[in-house]
Amino acid sequence: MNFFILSLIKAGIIAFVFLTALAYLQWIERKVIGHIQLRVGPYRVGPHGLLQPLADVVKLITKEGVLPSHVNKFFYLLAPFLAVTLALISISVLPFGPQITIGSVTTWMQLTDLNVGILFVIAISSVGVYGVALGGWASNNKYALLGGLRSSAQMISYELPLALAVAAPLLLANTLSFREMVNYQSGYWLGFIPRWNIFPEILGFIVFLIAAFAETNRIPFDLPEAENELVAGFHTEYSSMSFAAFFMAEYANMVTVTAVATLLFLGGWQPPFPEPYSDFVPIAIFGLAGLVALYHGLNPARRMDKFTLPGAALLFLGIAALFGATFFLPVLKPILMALFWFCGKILVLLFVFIWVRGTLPRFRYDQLMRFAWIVLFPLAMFNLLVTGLAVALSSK
Amino acid sequence: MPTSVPTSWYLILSAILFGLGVAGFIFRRNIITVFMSIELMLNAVNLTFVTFSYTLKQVDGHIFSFFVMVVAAAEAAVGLAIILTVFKNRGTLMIDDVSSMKY
Amino acid sequence: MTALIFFLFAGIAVFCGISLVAQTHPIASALSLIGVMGSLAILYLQLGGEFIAAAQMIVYAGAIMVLFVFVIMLLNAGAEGTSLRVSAFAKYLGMFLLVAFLGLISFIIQAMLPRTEGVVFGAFKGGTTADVGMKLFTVYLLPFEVTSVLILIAILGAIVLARKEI
Amino acid sequence: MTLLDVVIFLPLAAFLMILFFPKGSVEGIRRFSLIASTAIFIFSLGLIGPYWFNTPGRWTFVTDLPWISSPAIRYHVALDGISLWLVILSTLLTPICVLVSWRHIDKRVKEFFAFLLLLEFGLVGVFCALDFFLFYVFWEVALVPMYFLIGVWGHDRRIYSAVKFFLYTMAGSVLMLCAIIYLYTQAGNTFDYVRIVAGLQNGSIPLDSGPQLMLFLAFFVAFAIKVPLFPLHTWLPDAHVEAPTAGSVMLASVMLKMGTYGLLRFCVPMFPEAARRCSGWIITLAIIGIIYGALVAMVQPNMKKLVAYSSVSHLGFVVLGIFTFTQQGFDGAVYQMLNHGVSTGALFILVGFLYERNHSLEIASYGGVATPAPNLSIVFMITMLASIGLPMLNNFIGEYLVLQGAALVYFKWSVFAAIGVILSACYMLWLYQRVFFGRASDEVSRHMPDLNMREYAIIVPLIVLMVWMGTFTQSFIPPISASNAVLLGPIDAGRQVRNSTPPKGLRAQQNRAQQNKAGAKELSDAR
Amino acid sequence: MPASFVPSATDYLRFLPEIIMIAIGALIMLLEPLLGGNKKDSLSGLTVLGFIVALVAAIMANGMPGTSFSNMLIVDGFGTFFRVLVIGVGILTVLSSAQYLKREHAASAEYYALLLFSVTGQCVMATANELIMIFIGLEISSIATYILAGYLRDDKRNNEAALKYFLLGSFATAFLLYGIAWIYGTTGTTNLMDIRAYLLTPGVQRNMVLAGTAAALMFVGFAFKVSAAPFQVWAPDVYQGAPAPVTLFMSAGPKAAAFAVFLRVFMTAFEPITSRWEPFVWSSALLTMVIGNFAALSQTNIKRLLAYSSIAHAGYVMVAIASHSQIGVAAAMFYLAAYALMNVGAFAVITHFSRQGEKFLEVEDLAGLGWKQPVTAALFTIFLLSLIGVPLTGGFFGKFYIFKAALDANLIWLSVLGLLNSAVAAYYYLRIIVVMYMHEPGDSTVTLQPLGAGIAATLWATALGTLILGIYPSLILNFATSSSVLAK
Repeated sequence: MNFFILSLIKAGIIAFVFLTALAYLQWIERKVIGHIQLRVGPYRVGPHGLLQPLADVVKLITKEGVLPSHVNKFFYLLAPFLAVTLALISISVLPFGPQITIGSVTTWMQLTDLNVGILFVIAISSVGVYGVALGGWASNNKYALLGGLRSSAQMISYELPLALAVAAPLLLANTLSFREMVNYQSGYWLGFIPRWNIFPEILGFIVFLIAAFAETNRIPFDLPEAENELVAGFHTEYSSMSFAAFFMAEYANMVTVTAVATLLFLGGWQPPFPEPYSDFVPIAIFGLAGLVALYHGLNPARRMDKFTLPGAALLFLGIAALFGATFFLPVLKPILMALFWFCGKILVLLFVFIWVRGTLPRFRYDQLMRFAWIVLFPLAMFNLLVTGLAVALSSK
Repeated sequence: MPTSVPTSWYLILSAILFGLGVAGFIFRRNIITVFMSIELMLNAVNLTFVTFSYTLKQVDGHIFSFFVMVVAAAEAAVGLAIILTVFKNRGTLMIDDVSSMKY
Repeated sequence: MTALIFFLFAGIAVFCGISLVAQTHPIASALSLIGVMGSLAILYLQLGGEFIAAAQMIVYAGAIMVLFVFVIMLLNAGAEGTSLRVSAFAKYLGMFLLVAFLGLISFIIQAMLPRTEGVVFGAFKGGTTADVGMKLFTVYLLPFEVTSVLILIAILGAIVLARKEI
Repeated sequence: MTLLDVVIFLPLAAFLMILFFPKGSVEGIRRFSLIASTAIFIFSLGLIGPYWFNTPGRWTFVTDLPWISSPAIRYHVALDGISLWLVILSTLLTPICVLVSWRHIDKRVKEFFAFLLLLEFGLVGVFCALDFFLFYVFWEVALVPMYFLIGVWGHDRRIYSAVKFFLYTMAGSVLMLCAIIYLYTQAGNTFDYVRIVAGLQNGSIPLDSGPQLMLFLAFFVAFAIKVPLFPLHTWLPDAHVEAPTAGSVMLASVMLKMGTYGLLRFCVPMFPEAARRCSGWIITLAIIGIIYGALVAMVQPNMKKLVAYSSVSHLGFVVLGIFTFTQQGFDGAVYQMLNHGVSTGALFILVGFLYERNHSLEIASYGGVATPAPNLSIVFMITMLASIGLPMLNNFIGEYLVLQGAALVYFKWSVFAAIGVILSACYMLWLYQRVFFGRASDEVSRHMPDLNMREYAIIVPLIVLMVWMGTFTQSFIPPISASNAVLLGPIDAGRQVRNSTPPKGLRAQQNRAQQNKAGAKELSDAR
Repeated sequence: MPASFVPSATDYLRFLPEIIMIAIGALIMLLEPLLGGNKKDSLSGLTVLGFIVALVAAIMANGMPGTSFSNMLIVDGFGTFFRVLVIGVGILTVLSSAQYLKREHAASAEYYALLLFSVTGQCVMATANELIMIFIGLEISSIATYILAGYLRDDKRNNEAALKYFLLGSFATAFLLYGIAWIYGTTGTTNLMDIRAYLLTPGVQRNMVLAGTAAALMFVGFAFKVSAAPFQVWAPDVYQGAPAPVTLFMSAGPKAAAFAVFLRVFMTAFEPITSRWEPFVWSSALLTMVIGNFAALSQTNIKRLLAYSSIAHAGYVMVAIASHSQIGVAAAMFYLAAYALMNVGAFAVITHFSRQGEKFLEVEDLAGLGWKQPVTAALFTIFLLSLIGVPLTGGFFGKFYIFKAALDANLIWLSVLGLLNSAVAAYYYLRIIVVMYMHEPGDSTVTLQPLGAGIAATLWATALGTLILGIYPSLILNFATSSSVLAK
């Protein structure tokens, strides 16, 4: 099939899934935070608030976009656009699974592969700061400006440990391509420990994760938008779609970062167990989830549960059945298994993000900078040195 | 429209950018913009290196432009620090105002 | 296709370059410069400079220019006045000289370079990270190491010039 | 190491020793300087030895040592008949200047005498250096102390004058340096005067007429500034007026001779063709200088300035003599150099005496000095008459020889030049009348003691010398003419090569030249 | 291309001076927090020690000439000459800085470290055999000097100096790089010897225009760095504005190093196309001398005056380059050595003289120095006479050799005009002497502190050097001549 058409199809699928996922990520976050704080979170719109993201989107679109009179219009409008565009671009080089064949078409589960994919992601993420900085500056508002400045300083500072942490697995795998990186992580030590980079690079992984928090302006590093000091920071003046764009950028960045972490440290779509066992895991999980839902649906605690939980159970069991069907339809297997493990790992990491947000307080600004330069940077450096040394010694 | 362009066009592009950088250096009054014009010139140089690397099928040009980038980064750090001190002492970024020494 | 990409991004680069020089506000100039850098990165890719394209984005657009933007914001530098610091005559003379210079360079380039075949994407594959790294750590080992002194100086300079008290 | 080296380096040694004297011991410094300079003078008298009764070979007291290997610079010094007297003139005037400055200089005494000795080092060196480079070095070395002498110890406008003096000389000397370097390359990497002159004469150093003219002009301008020749003379009156007495004396008596010596030693013999081509112009300038200097001297209200302009006039004679290219002209020029050194030096000293007494250089503030100071007026008169060129006194001989040489070539030149002699009588006598005759004002008579012992010691030797040089010319002339004949050689040779018809008046000269040649041959045979 | 390149011990030995200076620089920065307030004086001692060890290493390295690090460096007599020269300038700078820094309350490890690094860059330049090394060495030296120029950052003039130096320096770098890019494109290499070999290949005539253009662009870059006209505009402001000891340093060290690369590039790589670059150098040399000398005539600030004089001296060296001969190279080397000595000496006096906030720097402020501090004044006079070019000083022989080289190359008018220029120059130097000796002392000299030990050492060393070069120049000249044969 034509390369362009194929790419268009892939891009369409990815964009659709990804944007929907972003919307629901917010729902998940609100839910999880709600439960951490012993609330229920969104509950009204749709069953368990499942339609809440949709409602939010409608609200944001229909709201009046306020253009403050004192802003620098061009840059004010450019900033959110820049932020969201740059955040979404990185997705294009991330692989979601191995090479697959559907009918006569053989393709990778990836929009495009670059030899320097990892560099590309770093490059894009390093440019990502402009959206925030520019937005803060163009608002012509001192809180926004301070937010923008803080964020640019913070992002530059944390980019270093981030990049250094990334460099260590690159040394091990000797590649800059995500695919080869994942391939490198296939197989098992002693037959059951997956050859993921997280094991030799646990320090690098931790540094990466912490820096990732800062790069995405998440708590405990969300200084740029610290509500109580900066009145929401760089996007104080933004409303309506432009506000949504900033929000989307933030969540997209989160997804990207977790995806990169997965690909670099957690073996990408490689299952954590050897082949035959791993195949049963999704069936078990979805089946169990379906059964639990069914149980609760049959013994409803609330009135609505009578309809929603069996529906959910049906869905889960259906998915379990789909995975079961892979035993008979080998075509589906690589797609589904890869997607399962990949998304699963991402979800776990995203949960960590949310979890941290629910539990940790915010740093002070000087502590934040100090942490980057005095703790994280040397750690990443040390990690890189040790890795390099090990690689050099073992290659001889 | 031709399907491909000769390398000399890339070189002309770089010459144009270099010239624009020179023009910016000469005409602009804001110190930071002047500095950015220099960066534009360096970028033009890099394009020349990469283009020649392509023509010569060598990687050396890339390495040279890599060094140019590193040096540009160092220069930016120092240059911006200098600009900060100037601003701190004089409260202006206009290059004409920074001339306490006269003939 | 190659030509299309070239003309597109060369056009963007030149437009942004002119914008850099013509804009009165430093932020606008900075963004124009980023635009130039971005389009040059694409052209590098086209010329087989994978690594250098990425480095261009990371180092130039991602680090150096952020620093610029940061400083512009920090100083809250306003737009320049409309009057340039040179007289109108000098301005036009300068423009003329610039055009003349460019024309000359273009002529020299066109006339002197041997006729080259068009740029084909992928015709030169020697610019991968591996190639760059291999050369960098063998032949160009010394400059690479010496560059670290440069970085040290830059850090030192920033400290000397910008810290609170000596 | 010859006696000449001793004479050259003793001043330097004395200079260095003075630097180690404590600042306070003024008397000690003065005494030391006097003793040292007198000793040097006595040593230098020893240089006459070989010339006492005969005219020895071309160069005496030759020292030729390598100094710098590349480019080949050598320490090459030697003496001939011309240098001999100029060296002795320098060494003679230094102790006299020390004595002159004995009381006159009361500030920064140490530095003053140090510079005086350094100046002597440079001057002596200039007159015996036979390596172009060495010559240039000495030339510049002499410049610096003089600059300080004028600038630090001079009168009101001393700084202006000092800088003007330095810059004029510097401008000329860089041209000379340029020419020297060019010559070095052309001559096959040598700075040696003897070799270069020989090479130029026998044609082994190729030099077309174009470069030759340029080289000649480069040297000529440098020397002409120093002489100073008419349009380049403007630094001289300033420098003389502002300099302290000792400075004026050294400047007038010796430093100006550096220029004429250079013309004689370098310009003319090395570039005879070019010299001949330019001689008409130069002689015109010289004659203008003679008359102009005299006329300007006549209207000066300031004694020193008057003497200074008279120097311009007198040195015009020297240049005139040189560019006649005749034996008589050359001899007269050299003799006139010595004469001028003695008599003008004495004049400056006497003006200095007057200044020490009345603290004024304006002629108008004097009058009737003869009454309170008869002895002073007598020595002044003798000196003045010498300067005018009265027979039996020294200047007469020099001027006569020069005029004779000029007349041999072109009679009208000597007529014009003779006007200068007449004019000099006018301004000198008028000066004398205004200063010494008439009724002495109270102020003058109160401040005008007669000569004391120190002043006698200064002036009497000079007076004696004037008379001696005016009467016993033969004590001085033979070595001079012998050397001059050698210098004249290439010019005559060049003349014979020239096949064009000589200009009007040159015919007589041509005949004369034959005789000259014969004379020179006789002289060389005599050796 | 060697697949794996492991540097040998020789490689490191040839690079040892730089390594030593870098190590000492890092050590100094590490030591500063450990040392108490009083012991910080020892940092300057350590710096001097580092320089001396590096000097020894440089001389030792000369014993095993050759290239190192895959042809990146070349250790030869030429390189060693300039290495020794810039390290020497470094030592003298440290010696004359201590008192000044104490007075300005600005003594710190960074100053010495930057000095060491800057000299490292200059050493790299001196021995670079590859355009990339030249570029990096140049940048190390320049950037460190930019910082030093603005070292007293609360002083307005310091800021301004740093800013102007920086902006114009970077501008020049861009030109240099553009030239390098073109020469790379034309010849396919950045190695000086390979470039030369390429340009000598028959049948590359077509590319000569390109190479000439590249040479012209690189010339612009170098001309900026050595402050040659018409690219000298930055020098007066920068020299005047920078702290006095830094001015001392940058008027000698970076300039000498820039000339070293200038010479090496134009006399080896671009030698085959001499006819194309010679007119630039020729006219620039003339213009530089004229502008420098005539602009200096009207200066009242002594730093600015010496800045213009330093421009003029760059012009003299350019004359040597314009004569494009081996003698010319030797002459330029000798001149730079003499120039470094006399200029460092002169600026050391100014360092001694300047007061808090760069006060007392008008020429008139020197009034009466000759009698208040006769030794200082006498030494200053020696430097000034040397700058004029009076015989028996280094400056004279420098000029002499340069104009001799020019005359050998048949540049007669250039020499004549150059020498006349040096006569003009005499005027403004003399003015300083006049003021020192012939004017009555004013406030500035009356309140002058006694000469510090460091500056005194600098002054004596440079004066002695100037005189030695003037009386017995063969000492340096023979070495310069023998090492002016650049590897080709």
